[in-house]
Amino acid sequence: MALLEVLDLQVRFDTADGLVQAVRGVSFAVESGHTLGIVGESGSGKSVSTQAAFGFARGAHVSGRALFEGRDLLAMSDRELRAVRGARVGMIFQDPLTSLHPMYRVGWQIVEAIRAHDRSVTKRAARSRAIELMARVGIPQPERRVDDYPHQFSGGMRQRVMIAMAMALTPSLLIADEPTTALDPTVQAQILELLRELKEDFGTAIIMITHDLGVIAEIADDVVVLYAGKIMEEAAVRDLFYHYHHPYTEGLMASLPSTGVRRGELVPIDGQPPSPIDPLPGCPFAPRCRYATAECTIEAPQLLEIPGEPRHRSACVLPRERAARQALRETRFAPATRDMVLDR
Amino acid sequence: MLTPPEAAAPHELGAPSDERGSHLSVRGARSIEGRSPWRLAFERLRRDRLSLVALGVILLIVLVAIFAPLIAKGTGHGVYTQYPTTGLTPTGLPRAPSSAFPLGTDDLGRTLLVRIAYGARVSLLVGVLATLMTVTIGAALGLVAGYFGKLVDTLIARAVDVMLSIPFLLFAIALASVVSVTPLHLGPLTLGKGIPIVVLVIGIFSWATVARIVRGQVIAIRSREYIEAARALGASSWRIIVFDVLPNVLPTIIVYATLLIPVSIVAEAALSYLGVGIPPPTADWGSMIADAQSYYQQAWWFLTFPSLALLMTTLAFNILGDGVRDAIDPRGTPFKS
Amino acid sequence: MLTFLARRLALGILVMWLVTVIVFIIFYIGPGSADVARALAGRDAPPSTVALIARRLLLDRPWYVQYGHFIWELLHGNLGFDYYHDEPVTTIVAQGIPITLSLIVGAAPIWLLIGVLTGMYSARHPRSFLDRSFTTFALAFYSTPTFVLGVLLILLLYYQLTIHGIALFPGSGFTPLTQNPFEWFRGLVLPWLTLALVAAATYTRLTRSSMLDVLGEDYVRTARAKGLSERRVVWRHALRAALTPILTQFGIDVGTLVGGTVITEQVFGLPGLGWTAVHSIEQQDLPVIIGIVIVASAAVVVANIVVDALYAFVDPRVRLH
Amino acid sequence: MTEPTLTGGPNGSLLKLEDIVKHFPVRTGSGLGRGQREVVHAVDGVSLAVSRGETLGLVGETGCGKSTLARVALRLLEVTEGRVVFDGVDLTALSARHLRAYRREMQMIFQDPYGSLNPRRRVGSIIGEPFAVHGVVARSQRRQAVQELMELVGLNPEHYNRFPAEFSGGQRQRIGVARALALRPKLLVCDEPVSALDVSIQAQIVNLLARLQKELQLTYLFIAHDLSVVRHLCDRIAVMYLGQLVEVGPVGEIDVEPRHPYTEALLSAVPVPDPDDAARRRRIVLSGDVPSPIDPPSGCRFRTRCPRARPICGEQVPPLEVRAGSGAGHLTACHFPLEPGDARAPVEIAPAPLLEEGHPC
Repeated sequence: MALLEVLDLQVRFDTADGLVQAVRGVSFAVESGHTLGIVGESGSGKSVSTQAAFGFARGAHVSGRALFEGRDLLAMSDRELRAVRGARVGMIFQDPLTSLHPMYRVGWQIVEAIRAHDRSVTKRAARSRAIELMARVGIPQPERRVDDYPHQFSGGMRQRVMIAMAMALTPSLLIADEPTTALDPTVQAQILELLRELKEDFGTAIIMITHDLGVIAEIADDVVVLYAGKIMEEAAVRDLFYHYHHPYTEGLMASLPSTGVRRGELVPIDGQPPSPIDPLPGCPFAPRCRYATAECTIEAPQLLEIPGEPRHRSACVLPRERAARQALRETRFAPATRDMVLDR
Repeated sequence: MLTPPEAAAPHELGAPSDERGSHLSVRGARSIEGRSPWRLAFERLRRDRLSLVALGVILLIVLVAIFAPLIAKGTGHGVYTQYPTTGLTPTGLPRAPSSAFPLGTDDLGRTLLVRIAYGARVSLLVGVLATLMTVTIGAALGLVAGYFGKLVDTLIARAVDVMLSIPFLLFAIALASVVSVTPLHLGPLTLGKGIPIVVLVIGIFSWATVARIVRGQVIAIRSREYIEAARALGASSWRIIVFDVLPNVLPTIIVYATLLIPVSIVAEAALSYLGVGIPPPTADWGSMIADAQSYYQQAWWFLTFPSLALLMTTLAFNILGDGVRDAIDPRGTPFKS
Repeated sequence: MLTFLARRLALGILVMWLVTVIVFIIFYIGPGSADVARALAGRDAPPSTVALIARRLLLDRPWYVQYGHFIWELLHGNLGFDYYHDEPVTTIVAQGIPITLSLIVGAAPIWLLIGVLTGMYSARHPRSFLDRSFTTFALAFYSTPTFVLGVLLILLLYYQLTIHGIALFPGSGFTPLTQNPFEWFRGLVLPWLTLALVAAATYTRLTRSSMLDVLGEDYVRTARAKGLSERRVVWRHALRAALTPILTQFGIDVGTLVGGTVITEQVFGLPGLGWTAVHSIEQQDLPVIIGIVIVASAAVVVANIVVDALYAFVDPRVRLH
Repeated sequence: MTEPTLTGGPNGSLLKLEDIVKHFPVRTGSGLGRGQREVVHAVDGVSLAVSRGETLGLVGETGCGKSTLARVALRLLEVTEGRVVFDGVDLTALSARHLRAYRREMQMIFQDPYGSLNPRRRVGSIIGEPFAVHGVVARSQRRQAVQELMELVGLNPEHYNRFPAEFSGGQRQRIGVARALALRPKLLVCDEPVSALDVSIQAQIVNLLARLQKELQLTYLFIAHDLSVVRHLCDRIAVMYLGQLVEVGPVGEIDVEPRHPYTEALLSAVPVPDPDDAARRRRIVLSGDVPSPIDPPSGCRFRTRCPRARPICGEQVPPLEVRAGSGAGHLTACHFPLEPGDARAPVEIAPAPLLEEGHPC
């Protein structure tokens, strides 16, 4: 049984401009000890979906099911949900500066996380555990730094504090929401390395939410690609990078400067993502898709298995056989002949 | 590194609605003309029913102020005229509302309705003039201090500190008392008691807050990249202030001005209540309430109607001010005044 | 931390000095040299008094000598002499201070409590019925001029109750605390309410917005992610951060009130500083007004320094820089 | 500084930065005369030349001084020391009035597509602002000129009257490009123009910049914090660390055979979107953080995090020069540069020795 299984999750917000459909029927599963990468651009619903599952999307209409260790999170009372958060699930976020309370010492904040779920732990024991954790996540001189305030740490060190806090009670799942986006490349490498180590040591499953396919390639076992609140494709990481099916995934790959031809033209996806208010019927990617046909704008394709590739599913009507797909690709995908399209 | 935050907060998801239209072929003439932030704010305000009611009340008060002489003519009672026989009881007390005196009379047997109508003139005039003065001085100093920084900023910031340390009412009282002994001569202008000095006093004491708010905003705006872009283009400081900084502080200034009008009206009424504002016999709500205080046991109307007029006016302006603020910055925080 | 306070103190002294300059300009230069003595002497003062003032304040000397004299006396705690009452101004000010302080001491906790509690509730349950009620009341009280509210309270809670035989509160007057604590309290309830209800409105609005901002902060999300109870999230994490602007405002308000209870004192006939100032005008008794203005300004300056010290105490980012 | 950094390509250099120093005074502690006035060494002795028609990538992490250097180059900030020579003219010596004329020759594109456009002006007015400031296009022809620019950068000219809020991030960035191009500048400084954009949009803007360079013979100074976009667009790369250049050279050499350990670390730090490659790749994880620019380390500034550091690194500042084994235009500031071939060879990942106790905050 999967550690976390999200089924047909829908998240909607009421705004002044209308009903925002942030997540539209998303299902995915995380196995124990595995890393699931959720990748998508801004507004794709990648953060909202996990936050909603754990009761963070305040004021949102959430429906669907989110089975964590066999129990539905969305059906839990506040008290039950709190017992899960922090203890069974740890979370780290994009901006480690604003994610730590500026007015409390970091040690105090870690101690609070420990004692929130087990009052029997003495403050002294919790404190030495906090120091241990800080040492574990690579903070030098933890005995001294435990009494410092967040603003006295660098960005990378703050993220380490966040990780120490999230891992305090050795949760079975760590949700990392763009944990390296605000960090410099060399610090990002440190944090990714640390997450890999912790996963090995504690057997913690990780959900890595990111917009960076490089991070996904480095750390994920399985990947879910979100676009406009829907899953476009999901696969094991190698399948996704080497045998992607969905044109959106293809577009993302082609846009990347590091995989594209050096000094050549990158191949961007033309146009802009759709508005989340009153989404059009059909495949949300159809307006930007070079393979789109009239049928794509009428009905959204189902998320279906690719034959011969376990766990690989794609929501696109393109041929399921690789050869047929490749043939089509060659006829439609000729970047050199494409002129720049006005960005309307 | 700066990546747009994942749209967790619903308002961020609210993309302009015609972006969606751009994927369809229905791109009408409507999408070509941009929707200015001002027009969007105006449209939001138009949907805010409470604000519209407040606006209606304000318009009514303005009309009453403008047509006060007509009201006087209609009732047949002058604003200063005392009616010792019809307007006072045999024991010399004010008369209760009646067909002759719709809102009753005051302690001198004058008709309250007409005096309240005339009082609106003073309140609105002082409220608007004092606000204009405050906002002009405050915004100008705030802009200059915030944009140029350094010595100018230090000087203005200290001046603001001083002005905020001086208790307004006390100082207003002090100033009024000096003026009442020896009128102030400002060039051709002689300021004795009355509207000009009240406006001046309120203006002098309120600009500091405006300056401080504007300065804070300008400092925030100054660090925006569009200001740097303008500098990179070679635009002069004044051009940048007028075209890039001012339009972006203007919403704050407008919201603050709307909220400052009732504050000024109350300040004027308070000064008059204390006897250092508009001198009698000019009809003024503040001094009417002061006079009525001695008669609250015998003549409730004398106290009630001027109080209601004042309360309605300030309430209407405050509601409108809140509405304007919400319209200009839909997720803005309530204004601190 | 110490240098920070020293700098604030220096700034406070600078501000105080500028206040004296302004006072000097208004009272000693504004009226024109010929009229200063007459203005300070009070209404119907005999020419001998006017001459005495001119001599005492060195009015025949250049302005900077006069100013030096003025400052010199201030530094010695001498606020001047009240020729109308024939008493030092300090004596008169000293009589008013306990009354004004009594007003502040009672009103401040009331408005802080009402404002913060309603504001917090509103922020936690935005758009709920109670939130709407609180914000409506806040707007109403915020729009009510102090003297209108005071007079209304007298009318309802004093007059209406009294004529119906329930004499809960007196309509006016002040009993010193040392003389009779109960009477002191009874006499001040209505003035306290007057001051507090108007001020509380500001605090409801301020707390609500400040709290709403903080509840949207990332560290509040972190606190929830730790599995903390909502009560702990709100009281330990959110309120701690939301309190800073509230405390700032509170310090400033309390400081300003030393010279800002004028109207309440006037409405309820409490002879505090403000009342004294207003009545000094009727007698054109300027020295008293000068004295009160300086004392009240000093109170604001001191309150500002206290607020900044408190700020540094509450927020480690200020303290450690 | 040595001559090679200052020489441009065959067309000569358009922009020369000579020994640029930029210090920002900061007040710490502060107080009545007792506060120490400290100095942030944002840029400390950088010499660099940008040739006509080339794209020079300036790479480094937060706080390395790359943005400061760019702003000094445009004289949006005044230098503390050094000279900025543009097209043979010493900009640092020009009066504000004379400088205005040169503003037409060099423009900037900004990072934040939301902050770089005034939200209360219409797009037409934003793009037309350069014309208004310099009075170069008559008012009556401005609209047409602006619409031509919009067409050039791939915007719908009919959107002339719209406001920035009605555009998405990528479209806003195009507006910023159009504004920068209005005066037909020779030099365009791009300050992380794509790092705030989503990948698919990022590629649109990168392609746009590449196309415009070809069509308008532009020279780019392209600033970025990682190498992935830069190596795509640039001819040469300059790597900065803590206010100084550590390595400069042609993109092919820097990318393939970095000689400076920091460059190598930076290259290896950027995650590769290729799972097999990622698994195979030797990754250098630097320990610790960048030291404070208020009190930079003595000698080589990278030594506190450098796996190759030796005592001499703390004593002598390594000069930026051509090292044995590098091509003529490839300069490295390191006492113990990597040997060609080192970078690709798998080496054990050893935690870097901390040379100094304590930990930078």
